[in-house]
Parts: sequence; C-alpha cells; structure tokens
Amino acid sequence: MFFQMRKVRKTFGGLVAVNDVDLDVQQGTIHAVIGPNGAGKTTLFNCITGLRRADAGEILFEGENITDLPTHRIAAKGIGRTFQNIRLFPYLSVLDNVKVGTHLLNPTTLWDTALKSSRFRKLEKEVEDLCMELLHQTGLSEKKDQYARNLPYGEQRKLEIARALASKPKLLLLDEPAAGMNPAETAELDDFIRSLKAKGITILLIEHDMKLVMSIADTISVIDYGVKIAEGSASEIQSNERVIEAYLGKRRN
Amino acid sequence: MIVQQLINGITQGSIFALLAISFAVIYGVLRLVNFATGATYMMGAFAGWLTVRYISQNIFLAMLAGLCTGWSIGFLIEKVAIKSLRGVARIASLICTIGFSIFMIEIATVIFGAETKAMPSFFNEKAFTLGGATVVWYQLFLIGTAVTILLLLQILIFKTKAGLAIRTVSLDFKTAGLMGINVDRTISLAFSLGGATAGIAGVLGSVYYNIVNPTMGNLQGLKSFSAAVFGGLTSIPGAILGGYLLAIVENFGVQIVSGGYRDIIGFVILVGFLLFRPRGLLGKKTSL
Amino acid sequence: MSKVLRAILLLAVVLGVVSNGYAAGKQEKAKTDEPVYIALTAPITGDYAEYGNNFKRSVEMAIDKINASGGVLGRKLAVLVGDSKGDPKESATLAQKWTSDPKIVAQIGDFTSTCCLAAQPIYDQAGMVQLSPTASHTKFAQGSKWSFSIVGTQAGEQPFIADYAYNKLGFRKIAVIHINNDWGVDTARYFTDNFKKLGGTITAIENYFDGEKDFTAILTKLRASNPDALFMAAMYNDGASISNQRAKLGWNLPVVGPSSLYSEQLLKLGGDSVNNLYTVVSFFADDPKPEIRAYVTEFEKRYGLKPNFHAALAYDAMMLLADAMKRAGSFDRDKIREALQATKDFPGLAGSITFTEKGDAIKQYTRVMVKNNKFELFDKR
Amino acid sequence: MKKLQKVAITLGILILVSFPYIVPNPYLVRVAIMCGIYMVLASSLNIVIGFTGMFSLGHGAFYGIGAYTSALLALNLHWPFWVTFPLGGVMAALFGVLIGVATLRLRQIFLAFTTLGFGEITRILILNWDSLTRGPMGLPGIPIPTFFGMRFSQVGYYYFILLFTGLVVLFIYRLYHSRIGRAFIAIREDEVAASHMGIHLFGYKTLAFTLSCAIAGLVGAFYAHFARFISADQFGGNESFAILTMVALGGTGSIIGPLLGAAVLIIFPEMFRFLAQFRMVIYGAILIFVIVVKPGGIVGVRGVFEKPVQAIRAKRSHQKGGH
Repeated sequence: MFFQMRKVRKTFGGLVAVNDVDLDVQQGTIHAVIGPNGAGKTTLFNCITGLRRADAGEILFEGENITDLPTHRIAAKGIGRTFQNIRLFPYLSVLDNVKVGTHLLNPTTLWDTALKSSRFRKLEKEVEDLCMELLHQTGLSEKKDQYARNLPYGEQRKLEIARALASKPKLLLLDEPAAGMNPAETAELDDFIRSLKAKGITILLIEHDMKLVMSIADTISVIDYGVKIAEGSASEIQSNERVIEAYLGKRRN
Repeated sequence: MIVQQLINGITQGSIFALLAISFAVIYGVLRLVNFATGATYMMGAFAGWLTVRYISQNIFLAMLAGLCTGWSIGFLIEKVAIKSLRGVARIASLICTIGFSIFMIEIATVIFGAETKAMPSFFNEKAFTLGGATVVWYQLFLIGTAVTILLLLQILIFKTKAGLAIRTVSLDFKTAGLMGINVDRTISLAFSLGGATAGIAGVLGSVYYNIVNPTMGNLQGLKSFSAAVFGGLTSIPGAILGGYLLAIVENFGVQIVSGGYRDIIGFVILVGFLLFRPRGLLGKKTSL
Repeated sequence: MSKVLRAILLLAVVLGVVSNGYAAGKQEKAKTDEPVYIALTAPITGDYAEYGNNFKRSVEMAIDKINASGGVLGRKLAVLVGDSKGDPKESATLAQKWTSDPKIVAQIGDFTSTCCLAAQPIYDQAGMVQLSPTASHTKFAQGSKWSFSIVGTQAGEQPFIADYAYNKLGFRKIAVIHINNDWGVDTARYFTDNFKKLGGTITAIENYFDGEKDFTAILTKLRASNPDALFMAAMYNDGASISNQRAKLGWNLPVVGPSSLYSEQLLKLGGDSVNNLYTVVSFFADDPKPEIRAYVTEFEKRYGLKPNFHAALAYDAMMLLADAMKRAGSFDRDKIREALQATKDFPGLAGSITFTEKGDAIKQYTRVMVKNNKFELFDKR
Repeated sequence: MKKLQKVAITLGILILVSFPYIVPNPYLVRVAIMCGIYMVLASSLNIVIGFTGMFSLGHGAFYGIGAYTSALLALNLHWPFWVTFPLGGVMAALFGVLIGVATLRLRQIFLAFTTLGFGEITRILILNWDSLTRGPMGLPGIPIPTFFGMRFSQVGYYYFILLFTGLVVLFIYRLYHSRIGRAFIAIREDEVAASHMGIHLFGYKTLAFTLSCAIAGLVGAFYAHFARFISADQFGGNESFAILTMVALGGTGSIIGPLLGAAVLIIFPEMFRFLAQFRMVIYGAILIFVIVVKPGGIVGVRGVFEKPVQAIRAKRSHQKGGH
C-alpha cells in the first residue's frame, strides 16, 4: 500500500477533530477529501505532515510508519504540501521561494558554499534550471524576481504548488488549491493537476469546488465531524445518502 | 542576621517589585520588553530630587512628581515610538526603547551633570529591633507604599473597566479590538502605568539609597527584568513575587556565597527560568 | 567578478606584507606663534563623568594659570579634551588620535586604569608621554617607559593606612569591603597584606560590582564577623552609600579607607553616617599652605565646588608636565619624557612627586578623619 | 547595471586597499580598523537576526570568549597568533552550540532574553574567575602577531582586518545565495512552511547561531591582539546592545546594512567629538528616529521588521501545537 492512515485520531481539548479515520491512497491516483467546513480535513493534513501529532492511530507511507516523525523528516520521505491559507515566504523572490522547495534535493555543504566549489556551482545551476522549469510550467517565470507577497492571489496559489513540486514529492497534498480562483483559472488548475498525475505524482486533495473534485478525483472520501462517512468514486459519492444529509444538514444550520 | 537579611531583601524587593510590574504591565499588553524602564526609574528619581530640593521637603510630593514624570515618559515613548511601530516586528520597538534609554540617560547627564546628588532621608529613625535586626521607619514606609501601590494596581486591573481592557488586550489583541475595546488607548494606558510605577520606584529607591545619578537605573532595570521573568512576565502578582524573591535570594546568596557572585544569581535565575519554565512562577501558560 | 575580487584580495595581502613596518605621524616642528597642545583624555560622559569633568576643570585652570604667567618657553599652552566615556576602546582610539597629531606633545589621562592600559600600547609605540593622574594598576606604569602615574600605587599607600589603623587607631580586627575592579582588588589586597603583617586580623572580605547600589546584604554579612572597624576600598560615591546603609542597619563602627574617599561629595552624600571615618590624603583642601589655599579658592570661584583629590591630581599632572617641558627646554616628545622621568621632589598640591624608575610616583600621606561632617587632620586632634 | 556594479566594487576595494597610503594617518587607520571589527561583528549578528529571524542580545559575550581564549593561549602557553586566532573562533562556536542547543527551541523573544542573561553571566564569570582570567585586572601585554617573523604594524593590522572583513562579507554573500542561506531566510519568513520544505528548523537555527558566534569569536581573537589589553567590561551588555544597534540601524537582513550601520556608528561619534556631551544624546535621538521612520533600518530587507504582528501571533499559535 502506498499511503495508509489507520484509525488516526486527533482531539483539541474536548473536541474530536479527527475521529479514527482510515484512509488508503493508491499510488498514481488523485484522491480527494471533501466535507463541510470544520469537518477536520485540514487537521487531517496537519497530522500527515507532522504539524500536528496524532493522538492515536498510525500513518504509513510506502510501508513505513511516519506517524511520529518530525515535519522535515516526513517531507524528506517525499510528501509535499500546500496550505489552505497560503504560506509563502513573503519577502523572498518568486524564484527563491521555489528554490527553497528544492532544499531536499540539494546536498550542498557549508564547505561547498564557503569555497564556492565547482560542486556548489553545478548544484546551484541544476536548482536554478529545475526551478525555472517549474515557473515556466506555472506561468510565473516572468515574475521570478518579484517578492512573493506582491503576486496576486491566484498566482500565489500556483507558486505554492510550484514550490511543493520543487522537492519532487511522491505524494502531494493540496489544501483547497482552487480557493479564490475564477472558473478559467480553475479549469487551468484541473489540467495542471492531471498533468501531475500523468507524471506519476500521487495527489491527495482537499477541495470545496465540487466541479473540480468530481472531474479529476479517482477516489473521494467524505469527512464530517472528523468521521469518514463515505468513500468511493465520484458517482458513488454523488448518490450517497449520508453525504447528501451531511451537506444539506449543514446548510440547514 | 537571617532576619536582617530577610528585611534587607524585602526592602530591596519592594523596589524590584515595582519595576518588575512596570515590565509586566507593558509586556502583558504588547509582548514587548521596555528597556527604557531603568532610565524611567532614574528620571523619576530626578523628578523627586528636584521637588525635594526646590519645592518642598515632602516625600509624598516627591512621589507625585516621580509618578507624573514616569507617566509622561511612558506616554511619550508609546506615542513617539511604539504606536508607529505597532504593525512591525517587536525587535524594532525593542531597539527603540534602547534608544530612549540612551537618550534619557545622556540628557540627564547634560542637564543635571554626572555628579551623584544627595537625596535626603525621610523617616530615618530606628523603628524597632527584631532578632538583632534593625528596622528603620523608612523601610516600613517603603514596603508599605510598595504594597499599597501593588494593591491599587490589582484593584485597577481587576475591578475597573480600564483594567478589564488591559486584561482583555493581554489575552488577545485582535479579539479585544473586535469586542469594541479601544486597543490603542489601552496600550497607551499600559505604557503610562508602567512608566508611573517605574517613576515612583525611582523616588522610593533614591530616598532609600540617598543618591540620585544618571546611571542609577541601569543595573536596577536589568535585575528587575530578571525578577519579572522569575515571577512570570505576563502576571502582575508574579512580577511582584519575583521582585521580592529575587531580592531575598540575592541577599541570602551574598550571605552564603559571596558578594562577587551576587549578580550571577539574578541572571542564572533568568536563564534557568527561561529554559525550564519560561512562564515564570505564576505566569499563565496560555498567554505566553 | 570573483576572479577580480580574488586578485584584489591577493594584492591586499601583498601590500600588507610589503608595507608591514611602515610608520606614519612623525612629529614636525610647529611655528612658535601657535600654542603648544596637550591632550586630555577623560570620561566626560558615562559612568565616571564626574571624575572626568573634574580632570577637565583642573587642567583648564592649570593651563590658564601657566599662560597667565607667560606660558612655557615663551609659548602658550592649550588643551584638547577627548571624551573616553570610560570605555577602553575609546581611550585607545583617542590615543591614536593624539599620537598621530604632530601638534600634540604629551597626554594627560585617562581616569581608570583599564582605559590607561588599553591606550598604553599606542602611546608606547608612538612615543608620547601618557601621564595619568589616577591610574594605580600595578601593571600600568611598569608597562611602558612612556607611562607615568602620579597617584601613587596602593603598594605605597596601603602600608601607611595599615599602620594608621593598627598603631594609631588601635584596631585589631577589620572587615574589608571592596569594589571588584582592578583598583579595588589591589587596594584591598595591599591593605590586608600589610594589616596582617602588623599582626591584625581580617575578619571577612566581601566585594561588589560597579553599579551596585544596595550594600545591605554585604554589610550584614560583614557585621556578623564582628570587627573593630571596616575597611572600605571604594570611591567616595559608593563610600557614602555604604556608610548610609551601614547607619540604617544600626551598625556603628569606625571606618578606614584609601585616599580616594577624600571628597566633599562623601560628606554631602554620606551626611552624619560618614563621621568617624579615617583616611589618608596627599592633598587636603583645608591645608593652610598658601598654594593650596590659592588653588582651592580659585577652583571654588570658577566652578562653584570644592576640589577633591582627583581634581588636585589632574592639576598636579598639568603643572608637572609644564615643569618637565621647561626642564627639557623643548617640546620634543622624547625630551619631555626624559625630563618627566627625571622629576625629583616636584612640589605638587597632592604631595611632592618623585618618579620611580618604573614611572610610579612616591607620595607622602597625611592622616585625616571625618568629624562633625568635616574632614580634619587626624594628628591635630 | 551589472557592469557598473562591478566597476564600483572594484573601485571601492581599490580605495580600501590603498587607504593607509592615501590617508597615512594612524588615527584614521585605527578608526578604519575599528570599523572593520564592528562590520564583522554586525554582519555575524545579522546571520542570526536578519537572516534567520532570531533575536540575540548576548553577542558581546561570544566576541569576548574569542578574545579571552586567544589572549589566554597566547599569554599562558605562548602559542602563536595564527593558532590562537582560529581557536578563539572554535571556542566561541562551542559556546554557541551549547547555548543554541539549550535555547533555540524557545520562542524568539525568550531566546533574546536568555542570551542577554548568558552574556551577563559570562562577563561576571570572567570577573570572578581570577585564577584563569585575572578577573578585574584584565589581561595586559597580549603579544603582537608576527607574520613571517615580522611583527604586525598598524598597517599590518589594517590589512589583516580588511582581508578578514572581505572574506566574511564574501562568505555571507555566498551563504545568502546558497541552499543554506535560503533555508535560514525561509525559517525567518515562515517556520511552518520551511519545515514542510524539509528544512530541519532546529538544525539550521543552531547552524546559524554557531556560525554567527564563530565569526564573532574570530574577530574577538583579532581584537585581543590588536588592542593588546582586554578586560571583561569591554564585552558586556553594552557591547551586545551596540552591535545590535548597528545591525538594526544599518539594515536587518541585508548584506550591506550591517556594514553601513557599523561604519556609521563608529565614524559618527568620531566625527562629532566636538559636540562633547551632546554626542550621546544625539546618538540616542538618531537611533529612535531611524527606527521609527524606517523600522527595517537604512537599507534593510523589509521583511524582517515589517512583518505584521498578526502574522507572528498566528505562527506562535501554530508552534504551540507543534511541540
């Protein structure tokens, strides 16, 4: 199994944010997690990347237990992510933001840096090329020298994805990538995510834009009040009564 | 002798406690350490000295002068520097307070000269002897005044609307604003209050030690900061406790070890508490 | 870019090596209608500002006096004052400033030994007299042939005080409190050594750091050792504070201390608590000698305060320097040093000055005591 | 533009290299040497404050540790400068690691206070540890370094510090544009995001802190042999605050900023000696003015200082969960 969560539980005070959730993500697929606001989706992501420590259960990635690893070690295993409330490095240039993303791929030592060794130059060149390539793909190459904070919202989202991709992740967690995008941009995003899948990157996605989710997700898990209430393909989910109830019930409140 | 050291400690602790409060009030609302506290203490002392020298030999008048001076300085620092730096990382404000400290010390040197001035003693008669320890009336006065101020502050903070505002802002800045509390005014008030306590402490301290000079607040400020951390930077009762405890521990430290290691005691406490219990003795864990 | 940089850095190294040994700032002959410049390094601001300002007052007064009587070798003198803030780095920078200025022939200062020591290598290398009124660190005058101090070392003063305490005052058990800096450590050490040698007992020794204002804890501890008297190696400000706090503790005993306690400030700050304090002086403002009367009156007239020991030393330093220039018959830095070294029985306000081979002054002392908040000669009692 | 920059840099370096010949005044050369020393100190502190976004208020202590290490080795064991100089850096780095490991897990502001306390403890220990440091007597007579048998002249010191400052600035420049420097800045900008990029926060913070301490220690060792007399009060809290002020005034987070700040704060008081006692008043006033008007310093990177308080608060609440 590529990625598995086994009875993961996370509570804050008395509130159970993630309640014994099981999740299996197949390699090479796009797996979406949906649910009403406050259902615990982002907490789930935070548990995966080690930002929050799960209270119980375990998380396995490529057969390895990563539940208790610190964030940077989990990142090193090949899990990248973006954030719901964009977390770029605001006063770094667009290009440098992506370069930070390559941190794990780059074995430059302090010694190389101090001496500006040929190895240093070679690695920096590689990083530069990779990052420019990613910026081209996301259409940001012309803004490479701007501060990240000066980009418009939609481009900040793209930059965050580019930055996550720079570490060449095997599993990419996208937390509401379409939030704040207009339909044209969302359509673009649709294509882009598909192209990532085509490159063999497995994607775990939180998204509220149902059109996008239904269009690209191979598997959809629905979470409500921290509990997984349904899982299946797009059509299965659309006809699932509990899901409808959860969404409509929520609306009535 | 143990009794004497305890009394020495409590007297000295009263001054530490007042200064520690000054740190705590400001840290509470703004999470900022005001490095100009020692200089404010000094300015308060000079105000007291001027009053005693040119107006009237009255300690209460001197204290009032110290209070007003401290209040104005606190107010001014907030208006000039802190307010415009509100949206900015704290280190800018911190450096600004260092700038104010330098400025005040040097301006005092220019105005008053560097010579140490004599501050007259008040109530210097022996009050009583207790277990071989001598206590003079002023010590009792100093401790009494400090405790009164501390109580008044407690009432202010826990029983008045302004106090509620301070408490709310210190819990959460943004929410306080949303709840209709005037955050600007509250921060300004906290700075003024902090300045005022430091100013009064300056008068009380200068009368106790009988001296006034431009550099008198330097070490006092640093040590009181340690005291505030000791007790808990976000808690006023904690700062008070820290002030008294630090002074008592220091005094016994001198007794047991040696005067040369005295200052280390304060700083070891500072570092130790920061490392192992950063919220201090009484600080709230959540509000750090 | 980095190649250019590397080349330039290499050039820097080469130039550095080649020019190592290069020296600048040789003295030129100045025109005779210009004044001769003396430099004064003193802490005009900062913790020691009051001492520095006294230096400045005295030196300016001395220069006015010298100029009024026709100057030195037909030339007027002038002083350039530099503020060292009591910071050794500033003092050293000023030393470099003075020594590289060919107009300046000699330097007076600095106040603290630390500052003097920091500046010493520079005066030594450049070859300019560094005449400190107050540096008493044992390593100072020994450190360079260009360094002179006229305060007299503690090695000279303390045997006298120990004798005063043991033989004249009859104390047998003394507790010591001293400031923990180079001066305080030296003072306390020489006193305790000499006092023990005479057969006395040191009951306890405690120190405090510069800037400390609260002495009650230390005093309480010293009190428990039950001494006959307290030896206080402190400057007059701290001395007054210690006395005040001692009185508050209800601890009344005689106090002995070094000449640095001699200041009107001690009386003003200490009030009644400094009565019964015994010290020695080499300068006594109430001395009936006419030259001292003249100095004290003039100083009071000009600055509205009574000169203290440090002020008198600075005055002596300036007068001594003028005398040395006269004796040298030249304003050559080297000649001034030689003349200064040869000083014998120069009649200073703070006692006559004769330099040892090392450049320390040997002083004579007078016993004084505080009575009714006034300094009085002890032997007149 | 690039070309112009190159010309300017080359010209600047040429002027610096020929400085003792253009201005053969030992006083000005000394001021230049002091400038160099403080440029290095400010630049090294900038690695911690400006790049990594941590506050240190105890930099003077590491400077002092380097100075004392080198001086004591030279005085007691008669080791040559070329051996004691790097050891000064090593010792400061060791203390840096020690303090770093103990405190870097603390929140920013607490790190500042811990280092402040540490600085004072160091100073008092130097004063009290008589048998080793000669306590308050200080260490006079520190030997002049020799270079192929020749003793350093003042110009020798100048070229040494010029070269050293150049190397430090070059190193920091390279660091800034490397993976490691980017990791530092990422930590400053957003710790959570940085850790998701695989950056080991604690490791990189420790590295930044240690590097900074090592450089301060090295320049301390140089200072000891330049001043030839050191005492504890030269490395106390005032020194730490002075270095911090240089960084803050010149510009936090930029490479030029600390150099500028150091130059201004060394040269300004020298130029305005005639103001006598008003000198320090004006100094205080200027400090307040610059920070109020331009919180990031004269040429600072805006990000370091102009981050809204809310962002910091948000980060803090996240961290809480992290530990």
